[in-house]
Amino acid sequence: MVPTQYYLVLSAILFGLGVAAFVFRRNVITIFMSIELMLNAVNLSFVAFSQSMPATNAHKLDGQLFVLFVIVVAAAEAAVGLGIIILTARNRQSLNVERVDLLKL
Amino acid sequence: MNGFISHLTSTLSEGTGFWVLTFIKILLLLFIVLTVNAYLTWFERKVVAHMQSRIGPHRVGPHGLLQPAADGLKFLFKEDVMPAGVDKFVYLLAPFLALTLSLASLAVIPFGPQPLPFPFFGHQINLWITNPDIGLLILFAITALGVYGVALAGWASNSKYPLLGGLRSSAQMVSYELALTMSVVGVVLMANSFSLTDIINQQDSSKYGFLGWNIIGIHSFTQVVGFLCFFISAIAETNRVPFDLPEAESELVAGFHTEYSSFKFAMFFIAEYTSMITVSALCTILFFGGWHSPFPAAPFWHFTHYLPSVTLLPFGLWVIYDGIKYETIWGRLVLPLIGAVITAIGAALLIFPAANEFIQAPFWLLGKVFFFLFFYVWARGTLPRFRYDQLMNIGWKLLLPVSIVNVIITAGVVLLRTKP
Amino acid sequence: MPNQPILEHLWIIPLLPLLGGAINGLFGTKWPNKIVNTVALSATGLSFLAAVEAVREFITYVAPTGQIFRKEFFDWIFTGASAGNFRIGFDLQMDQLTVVMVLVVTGVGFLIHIYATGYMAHEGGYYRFFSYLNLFMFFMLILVLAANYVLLFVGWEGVGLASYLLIGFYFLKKSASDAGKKAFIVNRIGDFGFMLGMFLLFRTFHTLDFSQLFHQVATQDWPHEGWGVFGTFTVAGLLLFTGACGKSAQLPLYVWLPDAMEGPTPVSALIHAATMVTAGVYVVARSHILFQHSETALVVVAIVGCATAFFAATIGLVQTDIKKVLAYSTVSQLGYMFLACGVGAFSAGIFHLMTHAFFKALLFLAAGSVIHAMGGEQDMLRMGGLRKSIKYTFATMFIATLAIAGIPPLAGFFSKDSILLSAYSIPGGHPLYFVGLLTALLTALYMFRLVFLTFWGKPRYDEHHVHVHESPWSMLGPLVVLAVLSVVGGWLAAPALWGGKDYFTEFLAPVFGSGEAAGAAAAIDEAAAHSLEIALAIVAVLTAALGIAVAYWLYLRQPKKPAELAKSLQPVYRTLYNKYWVDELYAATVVRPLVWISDHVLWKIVDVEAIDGTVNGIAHGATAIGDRVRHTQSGNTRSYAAWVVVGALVVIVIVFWPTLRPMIGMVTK
Amino acid sequence: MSAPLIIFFVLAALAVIGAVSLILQKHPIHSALSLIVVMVALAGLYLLMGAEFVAAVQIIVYGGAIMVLFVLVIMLLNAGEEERTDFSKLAKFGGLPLALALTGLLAAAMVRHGSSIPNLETPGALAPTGQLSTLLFTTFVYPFELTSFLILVAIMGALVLAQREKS
Repeated sequence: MVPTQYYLVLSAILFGLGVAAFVFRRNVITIFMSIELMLNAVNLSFVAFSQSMPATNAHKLDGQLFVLFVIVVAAAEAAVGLGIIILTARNRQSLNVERVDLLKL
Repeated sequence: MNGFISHLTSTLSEGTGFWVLTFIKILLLLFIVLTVNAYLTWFERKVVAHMQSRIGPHRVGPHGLLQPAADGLKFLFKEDVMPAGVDKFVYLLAPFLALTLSLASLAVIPFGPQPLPFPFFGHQINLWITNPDIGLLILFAITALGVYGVALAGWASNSKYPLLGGLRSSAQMVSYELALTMSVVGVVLMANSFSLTDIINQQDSSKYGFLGWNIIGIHSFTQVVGFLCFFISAIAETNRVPFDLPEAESELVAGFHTEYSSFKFAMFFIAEYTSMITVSALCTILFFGGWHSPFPAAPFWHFTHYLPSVTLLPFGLWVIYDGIKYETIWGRLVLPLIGAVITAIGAALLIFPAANEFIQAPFWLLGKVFFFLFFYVWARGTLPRFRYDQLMNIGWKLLLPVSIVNVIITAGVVLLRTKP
Repeated sequence: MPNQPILEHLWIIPLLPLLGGAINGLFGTKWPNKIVNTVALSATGLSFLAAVEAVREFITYVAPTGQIFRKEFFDWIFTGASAGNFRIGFDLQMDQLTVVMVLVVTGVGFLIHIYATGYMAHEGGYYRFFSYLNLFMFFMLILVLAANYVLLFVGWEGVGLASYLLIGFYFLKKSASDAGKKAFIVNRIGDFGFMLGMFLLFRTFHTLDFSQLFHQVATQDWPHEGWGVFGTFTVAGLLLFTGACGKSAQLPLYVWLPDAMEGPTPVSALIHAATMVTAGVYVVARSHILFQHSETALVVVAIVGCATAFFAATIGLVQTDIKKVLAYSTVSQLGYMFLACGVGAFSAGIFHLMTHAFFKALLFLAAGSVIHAMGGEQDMLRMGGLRKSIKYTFATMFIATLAIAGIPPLAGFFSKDSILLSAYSIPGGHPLYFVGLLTALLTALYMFRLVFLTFWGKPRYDEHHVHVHESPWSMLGPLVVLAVLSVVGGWLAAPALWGGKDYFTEFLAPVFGSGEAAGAAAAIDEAAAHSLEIALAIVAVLTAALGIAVAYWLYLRQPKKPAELAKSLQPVYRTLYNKYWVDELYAATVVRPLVWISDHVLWKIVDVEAIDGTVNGIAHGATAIGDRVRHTQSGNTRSYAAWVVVGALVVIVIVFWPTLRPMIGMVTK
Repeated sequence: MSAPLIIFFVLAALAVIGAVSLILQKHPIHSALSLIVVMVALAGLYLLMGAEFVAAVQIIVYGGAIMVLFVLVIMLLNAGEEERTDFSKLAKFGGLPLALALTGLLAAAMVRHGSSIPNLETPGALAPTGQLSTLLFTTFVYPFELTSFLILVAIMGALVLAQREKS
């Protein structure tokens, strides 16, 4: 059986990579994706914790439920966020976040 | 219920024999499916032709039976053009993705309840590659990923028509996936499981015959609405007529695979037909009792067990007869041969009852699948294509709400039934 | 109890004026005077009727039981058990003392309201005036009905506020607004003492509720604090008395009252003669038990009262402003009341309070009527001979003058007489008695001086410009009523003279029972006491007569004389005329240093340097920091992201520190 | 080395590679594809942990819906390779060390702490979808309703954003 620890370390690494992507990439869509990556990393640790609990524990499944909620929220976020991105791209003719640094045009 | 993980570990802990067996199974299935695909095209062309009072392919081989082979060769030997300025990786990835996923979905479909009577190095040979508890979920997961093949293909080939086709089709698939999933929930509720075998067993027909199937649902509740939703959205999901907008020849030349030539094009082609088969199988399993025969298991109905041979024998004889008076010498040689084989099989089933009993389940399953395939072709032959807005309206405003309502009602009924 | 509808809802009595005041204050701006005074009068009138009914119920149902009526309406301050269940409730009580006060306040107040409708008819801010006046009524009633010191203090401060507002009613007039401030500030000094007193009491008895507190004092035997012993009671008493001095304008805090005459005359009548200024007396009487426990306190009260009485009377002699004279006479009469309290004759004090309320209110109103007739003229030297032109005013005012001068059988005679008697009859009270007597003489003198100057002699005003006219009945009515009261007001105590018993004292006995005992303890046996009483009465009357005679001689016979006297006794006259330079003294000793400190220290250093410096410094600091930090807000998402990462790092380090420290150790090794 | 461990390492490697390539790819589409790889790998890990339903949802929703949205948007905006601007000094010079430090710290903390977390030796006791749904509709019904409402709001928001302002 795989030790829970491994999953946690993996999720830590993935999260860090997500952060790195957030910092390094300039394309707003990619940045958005890196956010999703971080969410996924967190989900992983959620599930890892949940499965590390004994079956007798009443809260065993909570972790997985949280994951479901996270996914749902991520979906909503993607819908709205991408809408915003489309709008911004339309107005500023650029997807580079470094070029979009003014509150108004 | 011992879940996927234990399933997995157990399978992994199996010896090499198991691996070999599975490998062979996979190869076999691939071979069969690809052949069926090939002849499905032939079948389609024939049927459509006859619907339009044409003859259809009849040059290559008797009744054009070698047409598929000819097409295959053509695909293989044609020059493989890669348009300028395409994103190579994605351009190559797309067809692979499409084909792989559609083939992979076959892995979880069971073709019969009991294993072959003879073991293979001590491993019993089930009529499925794998049968996880969440077969249905896996199927949907794979279908969900199926979008990418089309979308990426459209985008990668760096051209207008494909892009539009890709956008269209991905939008269409995403939209209809919801309806597809929702319409199945009713069945899942009644079976109380995601396992395909469970679902089939739940619609047991031994007592009431086909009344036990979910489509009639005498055991719990009729899923006819669910079936309609499912089948329509399945057609849309597979980009077939009347929902074949991604490859609307008249508008987009050939849609997302305009820029694809030779074998890559063939991959898309195969993927499409394979998914047709998968969907038909799914329809059968979910709503039409899978491998259950439409007749009760009462002794009175035992004669129905001879239906396979009863269908095979006359067909074989007819093929022989037809072959004898075929115009080309080649045909006069080949066709009777095939007829003889078919007749032989039919006879063999009569002679060996065990084999006959064993063949029942696959027979019914494949029979139903064949019917649905025929339905596909039929639809293609008759229905015109929808307009894009109509398509979206049907998906979002008709199918989705209806299937949701169906879910609610079914849930209510199931609740009432389960209440002591 | 169904048969005590009002008593059960005692809060109605104060609430009505409050409502009136609120309504007028909030909506009165646009209303015509009719509506305004309808509201105000109905409020006070109803409150008066309610008071009467309440008193009836009290006397019929409660008084016979020897109890006092007390009801807790709601918790105002209640700290749970955690803070020792300290409770200050909105509790009202009614006992004999309250009865007197409530009747005086509502009754006189109502009359004065009526009067004011006439007097203020042509003034601006009509609605404002009545709203203030009703507000005053509310607070005054709270003051007299309160069942604990804190609630009493609420009323106490409230009437202070109302008086401030009303003194400064003509706020455009600088003198008026100054007078208002002066009154307020001087009162603060007294109130400070009052608060300290309350704190001391609470510290000692852990309650400020009258019944509980006095019950403790009465039941547990506290050491009786003799002369010069400064125990709890002495200190507390003296502190409370300080407050009383402030409110009731006793030495040395009387200075605000004369200036308070800047307010409209009804105000002077109601607040600065009849009711508010007597609050101090009320408080002393209310807490008489405390005072009885301390000789020192009593003596101080008596001496201060006595001194004030004489002092103010002397000043009153030479004032020419009619209202100023009355003001000083008020001060001196209040002195009388305190004298009474000081000698332990609380009921006599309260008695004088009541009668004084009648005739002094009358005097003021009449004076107001005179001023009204003279078209705003207040200087007596510019009046004279008004006797014929304004008969009613003259008649009523004359009655009041007789009353205050102490001519039998008018109210003032009895009250003053009983005071002097009790002053005489306590051991070592003779000096007090004689001073009091002298004061009585002076009182008669200056009051008749006032009357003679105003109503007799030739008119000293320009008849062509000033059209003397009698006031409307809305003003005369109250005068008449009050005149009647000032005549009969004292008869309750009359029988005492011919051996009967003093009904008023008897009525108040449940409250002051023990107090009177102290007073009467000194008295010799009945017969001697009675003869003494007669003798003293005669003396008093004679003194008054003497005073009148002197006034007659000086101001009617030889009108030149006063001027000559003034010239011959120049220093004395100037001293008196300038009120002993007390104001100047205060200005020099208190006001100017205070102003200097506020100006040079508090303003120039503390405020400008310290406070403004701090505030501006903070502002500048913020701007400076902002200038630096602003550059991080580049709008560049990536740098934001980087910053977020920095923050996350910090958080992680903090959270996982215990785990990470050993690793860091490993790394460094 | 037991079978699950092998699978774990394979999938973990897949995920990490995907994540890394998400960073390194020039073109958003490639990043998206790498992200999809990560998600599929994670789904596999969920299966490994016995969270079947979560795995399925992961692929269906994340892979099949969300990432499709991303791909669609990328196509729609015809996003090319990103230009290499470096306006943020901090991000340019501090980015790498910061990210490394974060990853390192987190990983280190996990390594230290993780050992204290119990490991279930028995592969059983995985999450029956039935239990999950029961929990979802009983204990977590309010959050559930809330999320549904959130989705509604999100849909409306997306609509408002997406429609071109009419002139």
